[in-house]
Amino acid sequence: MASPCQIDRRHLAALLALGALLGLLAAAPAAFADILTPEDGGGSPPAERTDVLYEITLWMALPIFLLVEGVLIYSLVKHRFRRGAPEPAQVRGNTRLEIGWTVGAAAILVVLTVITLAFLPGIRDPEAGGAQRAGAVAVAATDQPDVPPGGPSLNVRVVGQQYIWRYDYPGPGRLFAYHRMVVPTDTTITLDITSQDVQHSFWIPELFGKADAVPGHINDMWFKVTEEGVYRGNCAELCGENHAQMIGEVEAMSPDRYRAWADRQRSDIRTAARALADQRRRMQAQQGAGEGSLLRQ
Amino acid sequence: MAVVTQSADALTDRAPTGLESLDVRKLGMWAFLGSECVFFGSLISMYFVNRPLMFSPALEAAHLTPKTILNIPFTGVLAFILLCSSLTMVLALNAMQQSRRRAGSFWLLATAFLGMLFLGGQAIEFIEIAHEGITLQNSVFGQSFLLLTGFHGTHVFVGIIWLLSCIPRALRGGFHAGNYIGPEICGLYWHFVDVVWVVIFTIIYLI
Amino acid sequence: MAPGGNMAQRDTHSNPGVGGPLGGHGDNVEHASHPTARFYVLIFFILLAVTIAEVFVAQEPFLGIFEGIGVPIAVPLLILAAVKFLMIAAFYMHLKQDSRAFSAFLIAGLILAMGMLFTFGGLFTAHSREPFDQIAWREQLAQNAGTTGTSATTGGGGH
Amino acid sequence: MSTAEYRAQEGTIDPGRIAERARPQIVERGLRARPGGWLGWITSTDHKKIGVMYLIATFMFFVVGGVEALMMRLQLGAAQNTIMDGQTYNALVSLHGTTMVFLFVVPVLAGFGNYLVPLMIGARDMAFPRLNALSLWLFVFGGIVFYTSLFFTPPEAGWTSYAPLSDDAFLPTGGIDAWIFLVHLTGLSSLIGAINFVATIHNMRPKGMGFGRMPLFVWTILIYAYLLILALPAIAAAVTMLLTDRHFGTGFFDPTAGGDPLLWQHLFWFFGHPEVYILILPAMGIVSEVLPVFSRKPIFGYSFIAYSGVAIGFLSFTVWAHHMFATGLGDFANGAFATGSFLIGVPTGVKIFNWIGTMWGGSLRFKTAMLFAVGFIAMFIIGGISGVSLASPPVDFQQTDTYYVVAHIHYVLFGGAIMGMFAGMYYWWPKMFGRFLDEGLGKVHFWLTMVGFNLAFFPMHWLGTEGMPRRIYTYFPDMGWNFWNMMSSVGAYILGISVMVLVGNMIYAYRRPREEMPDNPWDAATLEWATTSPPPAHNFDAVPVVYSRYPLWEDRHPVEGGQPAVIAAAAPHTSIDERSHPADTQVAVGEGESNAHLATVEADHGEHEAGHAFHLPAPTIFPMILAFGLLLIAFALLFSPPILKVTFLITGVIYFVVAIYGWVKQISE
Repeated sequence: MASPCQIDRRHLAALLALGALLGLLAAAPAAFADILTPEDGGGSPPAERTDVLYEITLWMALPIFLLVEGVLIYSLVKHRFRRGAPEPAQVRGNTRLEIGWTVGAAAILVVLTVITLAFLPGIRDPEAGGAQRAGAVAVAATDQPDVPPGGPSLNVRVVGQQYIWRYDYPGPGRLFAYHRMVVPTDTTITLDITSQDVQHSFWIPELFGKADAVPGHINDMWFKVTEEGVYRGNCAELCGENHAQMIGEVEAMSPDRYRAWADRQRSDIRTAARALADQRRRMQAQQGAGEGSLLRQ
Repeated sequence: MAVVTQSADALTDRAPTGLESLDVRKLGMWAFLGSECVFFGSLISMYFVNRPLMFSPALEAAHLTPKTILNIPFTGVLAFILLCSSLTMVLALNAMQQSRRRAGSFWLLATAFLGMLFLGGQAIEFIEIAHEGITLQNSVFGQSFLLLTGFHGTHVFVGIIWLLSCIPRALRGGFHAGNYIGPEICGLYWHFVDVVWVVIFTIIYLI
Repeated sequence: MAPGGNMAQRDTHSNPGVGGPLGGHGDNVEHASHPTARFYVLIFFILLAVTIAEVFVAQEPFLGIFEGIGVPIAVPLLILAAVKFLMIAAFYMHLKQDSRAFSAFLIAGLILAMGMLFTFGGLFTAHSREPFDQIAWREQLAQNAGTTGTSATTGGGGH
Repeated sequence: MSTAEYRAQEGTIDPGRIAERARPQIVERGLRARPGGWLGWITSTDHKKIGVMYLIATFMFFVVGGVEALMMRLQLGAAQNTIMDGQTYNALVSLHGTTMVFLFVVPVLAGFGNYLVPLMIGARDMAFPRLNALSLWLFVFGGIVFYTSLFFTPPEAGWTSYAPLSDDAFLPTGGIDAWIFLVHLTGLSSLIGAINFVATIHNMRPKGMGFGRMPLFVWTILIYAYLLILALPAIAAAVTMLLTDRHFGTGFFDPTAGGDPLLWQHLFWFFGHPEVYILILPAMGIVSEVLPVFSRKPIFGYSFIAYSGVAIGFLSFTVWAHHMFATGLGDFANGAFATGSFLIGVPTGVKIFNWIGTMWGGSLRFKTAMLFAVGFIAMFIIGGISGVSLASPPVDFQQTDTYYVVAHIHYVLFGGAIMGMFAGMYYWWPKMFGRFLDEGLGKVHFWLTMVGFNLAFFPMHWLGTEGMPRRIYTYFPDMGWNFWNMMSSVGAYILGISVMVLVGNMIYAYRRPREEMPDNPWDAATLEWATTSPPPAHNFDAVPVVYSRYPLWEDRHPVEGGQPAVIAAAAPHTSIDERSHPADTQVAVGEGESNAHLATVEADHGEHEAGHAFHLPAPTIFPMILAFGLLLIAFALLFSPPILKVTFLITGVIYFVVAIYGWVKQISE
């Protein structure tokens, strides 16, 4: 067993190492918050505002973190056992001090709560333009007369299933897409999110936070992209063995390109549906009604 | 910091609690009943959140709402039976506290009998709603109602077994003014089961 | 949480558990505190009256009256149920003369159960739930039972 | 390290207190002969043996759960790794989470509580020794029924088993059923154990020990027990509904049958959130015991620490839906639950400040137990602060279900609960086994734990903020997650090595020749150190009377306000001065000195004690048989071949009935 003197020095070194580690840890989150500082997020308000809120939280928490860990480490070093030192004063508490830090902690958290509650509606509820979501009119449906006040909006129904996302667009004619949601830029996109089997969670980190897709329920989320681009996100709720492969994408393109895409997609769907109907008729003719019922929807 | 204050310690060092302030078995039973409150609370909450689905216009039209399916006067009689059993239970305890062996045993037996009557009534009720086409599998009302009342029935069943197991000892005079903790704890459980029925009767049947 | 130190004084039912069941014998105060059989029967008749009142209040003439004055029928029924509940707990379960620690357990459980009931009630009306057609579902079930005989919960039906 | 070395090292400590504490002669009047050997263990109703069995069983589950974690980290170390497929990975996720929560942290704290609570409050045993044995066996068999699923298909829905994924339509295999029975059996075990703790702590404290003198660990175990009692029934109801959904055709969580998956989540988290405080509070209690001893100073602000625990207990029931912000609760509910969640940070912060206050101005001795206690505080601060960001709904929308949450839960559960548990292990090991764990190895263990833990889990914060969702078994190499996943895996294996060091330390301690262990090797203050190490079957010959919060430090802490009333009542002829040891006493004090108050109480309780000796409960096998019967009944529901089903069911019911009958008969004798 080493002599007490050496133990002391070892302790000191260890404590300093611990301090350095903690300092490093504290400095790191600011540098690494990629999703929460979405510099390439296309300016989607929910993500941007979440980022602001996160940074407020972080900058309030960081000094507290450093202070508390600092005091902890300081007291470990300063008040470590020294040979021949008298027994420490038997302090049992200090009411004023304790009430002080209770109130202090409460005050900080109250401030944080107020800030959070102030931010919450702006992140959760769509901006003007998405407000009348129920009657929202797709910009793509150019034949529709009234665009709601406050700017264009589009309502997309997002349906999760093992292990892919489907996006149903409103408007005349069937328009839907799998895996990649195409949206026009500068448009408030409101999402009605649900699932048809197990629970999923729809999440494009650079555009908006998670919205769980719960079967039997309709959840909502919104976003608005200003820059063209493709944004990717994983399903975030364990949904079965291929959960890791359930990826969703949002592609933002200018309204003109979007309209072109929508028209092409609609006509593709029509063509495919006709081909399917033909095939069904042929099979029914060949095999008779009994087995044909297998194809009944 | 050096100020040593003792007033901070609002939890003063109180007088001794001693070893025998409370009966641990009774304390344990009450702790269990506190837990049971939350258990039945969960089941009743489940019934409550499913309730809107039991009153859709289509169901109203088909006379398949709880209001039309459940037989309130009949359940009223069941509630009365359970209430009587609570009375016989306290009377049993009362008799044992006065060392009246035979009276105590009689009231215990009466409680168990009333409990069985209640269970019989519940069985009849389940069969009746099954005749109306409500089962565990085929309706939101059926599953919610049967799970909740079924668990209550299970509790009654356990209570009956417990009461019956007390009777031999009661007949031997094992419970008397100096020791009646057994039936007392059993009674707490029994009254709790009755109290749960009070709540279920109101929330499911009457409202 | 901890109901404090005066439980020792409040517990008149001293049934000393630890040392053996017979320790409290000969304690005169204890016997005096037991309610009489007559008292229990009296409580019973009050409870009975409340039960009868409940059944009547839930039936037509009263139902109409309460709805007429704008009071949901649940209000008087819940009040009556609470009265029954409290009477049984206080007198039949002896909470009135027993240690407050015992009441604390029941009250803690009750608060949580009621809290759960009301919060769930609020939360589940806030969630937007897709409409569910009970009748159609039952017909579907009956059909399944007729053709395949499998159980009900094959999920995954979309729209 | 020998006792002599230890004493030499602690040169400044008053040798009078290091010396063997006075203890009256151990007498075993009228005790029945007890079975020895393994039969003695499995039939035991002794809280200490049960506690040790709890600790052994939970430690085994800890190692198993750790191996599962290492397998997962192996897969995640590199992008698009092909060591395992999604199904295996999901099984590992579920096994690891369930094992650590239900089979390790909750029962290990029950194990500590079982061993220590009666000793700390000067009781002979728990209030219901047989029920205590029952809760041990229910827990063990709950673990067994869960791990039988390895032989068919393990559960694949995570430890939360969210419906409808856990419904029979999506996971028709028996794994989820095994999980359900695990929750039923361990839940029953915890409920019975908790009732036992409540009855013991409320009722079996010695004279003088009001709530204000109870050791803080006992306080936290009391709150732990209350929380278990009030939270468990919610999940019991939920898993019962899941069971009927899976087997009896109901549809409580099936939206196509009018059910609601969110009901599962609400019921689960109504239990689940108090559960996390169930996991952490007793660890906080351990830290509150360890810190004063190694700081040579009483805890700073006893009542703040005790009451903040109570406050955490209350608040924990008001915040469950913060796990469900992303399900779309609406702004009002989100705001309300966020407020509650922020609020719970206050009592937690208060505890941390008070611990630092305890160390401030002390004379800190960095024994391994102390190092782990300090590590607990340092790590728990990080977990607490990341928790604050998760309490904010918008931030939570981004961070929930990502590796940020994984980091958070591990900072509070590993950096918190498990560090606290390690502190307790090094602290109480000499009391439990009469041997020290080696300090040198202990320090290696601590530093490896710290480095491995932070390397494994801190990068997860960044992975989470970079968008890596949890519970994925593979990821694309172009996501920017490669490096930190690699580091995290390396950290996990360092952590694995640190646990191996711990196991080595235990084996080393076990194999070393046994030496005489002083009653109170750390010069600690609470009652468990007033008896021998390890304690005799009946703990204390005489029930001690307690005059202060720190009964064994009374020479340093004169009772406030002069002469306490208790002394006057129970021991009129003793005073504080008489009870303290003269400073120059070096050798063990003989029987004659016998700690005056102990002797006094012996006389005081003479008439109680004389009749039935120490009234220790007889050993019994029935709790184990009863639990075994329930295990067989669970098997009956788990296995599908009808012949197995019927056999298991009938045998199970027979075992159950026989056990109850035998048990009741044994009591009434």
